Amino acid sequence: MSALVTHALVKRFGGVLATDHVSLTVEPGELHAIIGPNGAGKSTLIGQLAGEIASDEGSVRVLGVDVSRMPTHQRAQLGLARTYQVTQLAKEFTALDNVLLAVNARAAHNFRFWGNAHDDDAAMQKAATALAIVGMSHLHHAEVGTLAHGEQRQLEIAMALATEPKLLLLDEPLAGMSQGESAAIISLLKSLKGRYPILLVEHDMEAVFALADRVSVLVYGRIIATDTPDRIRENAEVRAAYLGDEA
Amino acid sequence: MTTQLALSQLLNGLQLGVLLFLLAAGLTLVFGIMSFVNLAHGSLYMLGAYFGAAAFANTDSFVLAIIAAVGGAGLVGLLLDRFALTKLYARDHLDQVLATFGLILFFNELIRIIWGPSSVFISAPKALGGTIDIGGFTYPSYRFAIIAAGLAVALGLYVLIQKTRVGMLIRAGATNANMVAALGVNIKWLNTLVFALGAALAGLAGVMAGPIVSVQPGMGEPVLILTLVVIIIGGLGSIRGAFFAALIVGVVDTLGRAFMPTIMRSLMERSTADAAGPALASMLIYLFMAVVLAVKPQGLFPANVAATR
Amino acid sequence: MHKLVVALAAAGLVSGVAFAQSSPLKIGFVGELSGPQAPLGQDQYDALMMVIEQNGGKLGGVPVQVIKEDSQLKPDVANQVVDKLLEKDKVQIITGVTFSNIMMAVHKKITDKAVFLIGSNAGPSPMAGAQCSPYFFSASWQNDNQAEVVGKYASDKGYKNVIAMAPNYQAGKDFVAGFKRSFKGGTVTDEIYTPLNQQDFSAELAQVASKKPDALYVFYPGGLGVNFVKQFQQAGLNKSITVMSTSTVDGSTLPALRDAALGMLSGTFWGPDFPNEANQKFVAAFEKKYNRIPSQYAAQGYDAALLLDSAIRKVKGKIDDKKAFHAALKAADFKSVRGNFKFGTNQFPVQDMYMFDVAKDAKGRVSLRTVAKPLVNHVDAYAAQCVMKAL
Amino acid sequence: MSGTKPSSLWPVAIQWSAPRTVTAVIIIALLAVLPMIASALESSYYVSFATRVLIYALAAIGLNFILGFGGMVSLGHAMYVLLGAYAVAIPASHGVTSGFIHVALAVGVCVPLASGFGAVALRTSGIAFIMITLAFAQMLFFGAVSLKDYGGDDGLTVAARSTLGGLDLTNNTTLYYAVLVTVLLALYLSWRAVLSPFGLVLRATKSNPRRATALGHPIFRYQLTAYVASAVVCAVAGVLLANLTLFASPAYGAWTLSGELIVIVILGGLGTVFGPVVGAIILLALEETLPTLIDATLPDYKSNWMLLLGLFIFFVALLLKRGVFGSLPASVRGERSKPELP
Repeated sequence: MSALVTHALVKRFGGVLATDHVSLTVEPGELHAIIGPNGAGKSTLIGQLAGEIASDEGSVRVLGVDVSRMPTHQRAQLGLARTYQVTQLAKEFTALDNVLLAVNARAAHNFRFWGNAHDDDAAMQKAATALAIVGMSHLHHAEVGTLAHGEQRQLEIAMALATEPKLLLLDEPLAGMSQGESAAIISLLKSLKGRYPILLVEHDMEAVFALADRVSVLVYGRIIATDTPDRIRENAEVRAAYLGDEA
Repeated sequence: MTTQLALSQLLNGLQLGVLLFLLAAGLTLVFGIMSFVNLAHGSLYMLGAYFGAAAFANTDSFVLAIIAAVGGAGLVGLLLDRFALTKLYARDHLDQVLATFGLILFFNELIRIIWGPSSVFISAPKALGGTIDIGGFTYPSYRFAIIAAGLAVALGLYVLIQKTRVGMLIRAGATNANMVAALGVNIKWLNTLVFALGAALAGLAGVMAGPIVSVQPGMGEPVLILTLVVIIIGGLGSIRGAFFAALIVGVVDTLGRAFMPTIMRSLMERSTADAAGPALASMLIYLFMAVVLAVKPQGLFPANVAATR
Repeated sequence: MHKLVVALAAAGLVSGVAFAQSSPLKIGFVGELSGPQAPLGQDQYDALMMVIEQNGGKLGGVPVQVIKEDSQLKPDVANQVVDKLLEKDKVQIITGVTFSNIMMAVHKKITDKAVFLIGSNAGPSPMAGAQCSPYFFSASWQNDNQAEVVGKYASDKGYKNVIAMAPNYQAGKDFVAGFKRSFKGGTVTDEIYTPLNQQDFSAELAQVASKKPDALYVFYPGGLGVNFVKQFQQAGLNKSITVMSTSTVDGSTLPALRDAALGMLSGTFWGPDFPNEANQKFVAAFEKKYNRIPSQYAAQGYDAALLLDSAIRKVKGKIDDKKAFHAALKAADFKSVRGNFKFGTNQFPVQDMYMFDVAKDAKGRVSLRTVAKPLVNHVDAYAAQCVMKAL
Repeated sequence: MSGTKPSSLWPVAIQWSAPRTVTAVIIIALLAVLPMIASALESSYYVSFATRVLIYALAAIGLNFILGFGGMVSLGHAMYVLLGAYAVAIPASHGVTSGFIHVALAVGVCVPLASGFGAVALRTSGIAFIMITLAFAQMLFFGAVSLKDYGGDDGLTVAARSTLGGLDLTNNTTLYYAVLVTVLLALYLSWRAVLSPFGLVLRATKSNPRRATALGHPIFRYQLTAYVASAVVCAVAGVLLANLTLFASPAYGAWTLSGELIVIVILGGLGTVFGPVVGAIILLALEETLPTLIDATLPDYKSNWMLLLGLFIFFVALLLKRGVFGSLPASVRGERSKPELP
């Protein structure tokens, strides 16, 4: 069963087709990357998959469940986790509290008014583990607003992992990073590859071609090609529409 | 129930709506461009009425009263923007609500110190003091003048906003303030202009309302709350929304008050109806707003398509 | 007469000397002193203080200290300031109180403590009836009086078809009920209650105009009255419909209304043109001091002050003797600006009620002019429900 | 993780902080002995004044729960105070004097009403939320004005204080302690709730609702629950207010009172648990002393004290971002082994 299947997904803003009948799949264990020039509609597509943007047409299935009309939080509870292109964190919280928030999202009985949230040893352990995976064990107590940009991006990934996802949507995890920071994230993504189905939206071609099992090219809201990285590299249409511009 | 009565009630609703529009236009623009919630907008309305009354008392000229009200309120708006409120634009709505709540208390007391606690006198210009006969029923000519003046101002605003460069910037600012700043426009200057314009319109509303309502400290609050209802129903930041919502609120409120008691009496016992009718009439606008927001949380005419995403 | 005055003055002098050493007698004043309704409370207070000032800081020959408290038209604040007066300042007398809802919020607390409350404005019906107390005296009127006089006037005039208008709250309904109680021989064809926050009466006025009544009865206090009268006049209805009112055109609103109010009728207990000597003296002194025509609220405050003056004098400042002080108050031995004044069993005034119209006075100012005295020695409608406890 | 717990995982505003804790403890201690001081000074008046302060503080604690921790700016919370007051006055006018019934009625009406209002209001956010809560409060206000049988605009006198088992609330000191205990209970409950898993999500909805949703938290449910809980606290404040003043009136639900509650919360320190108590003390003390102060200097302007109050509120909003209590120094990190907050 595919982790993600979209069928002819459409989103219009006014007269503009931001997402133009997009159909794609993410198979179990696969890292499927989406590339495309600025304004191609990548973030809109991610928003539609996560449920933050209502689709006008088409369907989305996550692990075989039709989530087309499901609100965002229910999709997340099915196991769909995402990161944002512009970091979305609780800035006043500590790093650990952010991850704890993510851990608790999967807890069956989080609607509790009593008990100190920090007294839940199992949850605290999971949160600490997630921070350790992204190499942030030393930053438990740091207020998130004071963290470096790269650390905030890492924290986003830690939060996504802490929800025990069955599908990861990563929206430009390398955006705005220094070279050193990028390298750390790329190696992190490599370690995640195979363990989770991942839909990766990314600008960094080098990273994409190094990581992806398959690559889809999105131009003006439309997927013009889906194939292995090697074949995409050689696809004439892609080169004309996209890589030509970049080169 | 005669058609004439219904027609004159409709005119009354229109007149209220037009006044509300003058207040709502400034408030909604200020909100759209600066994301600023100005509870003290009602105070500018009150100041306009007082400036007008003071000019009227000294010159006996309603034209000069209007000039004094518009100029005075506009100037106070300009000073407020420059010296008091700039720092609040970047803050969250909570701080803005609190600060301008403080300003309401401040202005009410200031007016009381200067003009005393009682109502002050201002009357309609002599030429408009009478009534006009239209097809068998009479209607106060001053109220006609308010409707005409209000619609003229609305048209003027439309031209200003749709046809001029300044208007283009205001529209752009309401959609995306950062973009306007990126265009190299001095956003501070635009803010000041919009704030002063809004204040002047509120002052105009104040002086025009002067001859029909009591000019007294605190006169701004009831009308402020109605105005807030208007801009929420219309869609924040939308001039067009403010216009239609003001007219809808004016007409719904007036017709509700006029006909609700009668309707209630036909449905229930008279004494119950007499108690429930006016109560329901005074709640009608708020109920209407709740229904609108429940169905369309962004209001009827959202200014910014992106905001509905 | 002269002898009596001299004797009283002498008594005052003596008692003044006798009590010179002790601290001044504390009197609490509670009223609306801030916000839109402040003019009413201010008038009550100004008149009270004018009397004290005229008497050289004394009432009844005893030095007094007035502690003024602003109830802000908020019942919880009123409750609080009354607590302060009772518990911190330990006053034995409280006067003033502007609005009925404030009166209802505080009266029980005051009279339960056996402190004398001399109301100089609000007189809500429960206090004249079932909730009457020996410690409460009204120096003004029972609310309904001012409506009943208008109803009687309308009957006298032979009006057949009258419409009533008032804000939709308790006082509004009380006044309309009072009007109907004494309006005989005709019918109130419609009662229009407008929401309390409503500033614009155009919708209702259009309805009234279409029904062509003989007269319109209205109760719109304060700023609402200003709105109503302006809009009524602009609608051109003052030529065709007679307006009879309560608390709508009075000293507090006429300065803002001027000519717009000319010809409107108002029913109450007192007018600035009363020829009696006490009133002439009051009006002259008030105009001299404050440079405006006194309102009825000032007249009430003045009478309350005179009432206190007479009673304190009678007991020679010994307020602690509650029985004696109560009897002295009940006697109401003073020259009221309204002429006749005496208390009924419920300790509300039994008094003549008058109709006035708005006209220009000798100096060309817009003021109230006496036109009729429809009710003589009028007892309010709730007195029978009052079982006055003995002190 | 090892056995030791992290020291300062909580945001600064609710961290354990020695100066704040000390301040809070001193204030509570002073409040506890206040009636004795007052009786020693023979000014029992201060007891009823302090009771009123605490009732305002209680309502503000309720509001703070959603405003300070959930970021919901309600400009209509006075309506629940109004509701609570009438839950005393109306039964009392029919001879029902049991305080248990009064509280049960207040809560029983408040919960469904606040659930309905909250469910509609929470469809909006930001400024629209502010305005729709104001609109609901106006509706209830006019509703109370039209209660003809219960005094309408004039309000309704309560014959006597509620009976509450063995407690004699007619004694001012007993009432004071009953209010104080209620306030302390509300402080304790909101403290626990803020630190709980529920509170973590609630605070996340203030900080970043989008993120909280994307993680899978049904934030509407959290927000609505918090909204209803805060309304209930305000309704209880209303029950107590009616007992203190022996009166219920539509004025208890005036929008300016809702504004004052916001002032109290911000003045004390947004998002601190104890802030509302400090804010209520400061605001009401100011309202009490300003007229006297002006009287001593410019007696002609005594009744114009609201001018200064208005300026004061303006500058609090402009300058005092974290409030009086919230501005007290935060703790030195890592000193405590267990996170707590005053």
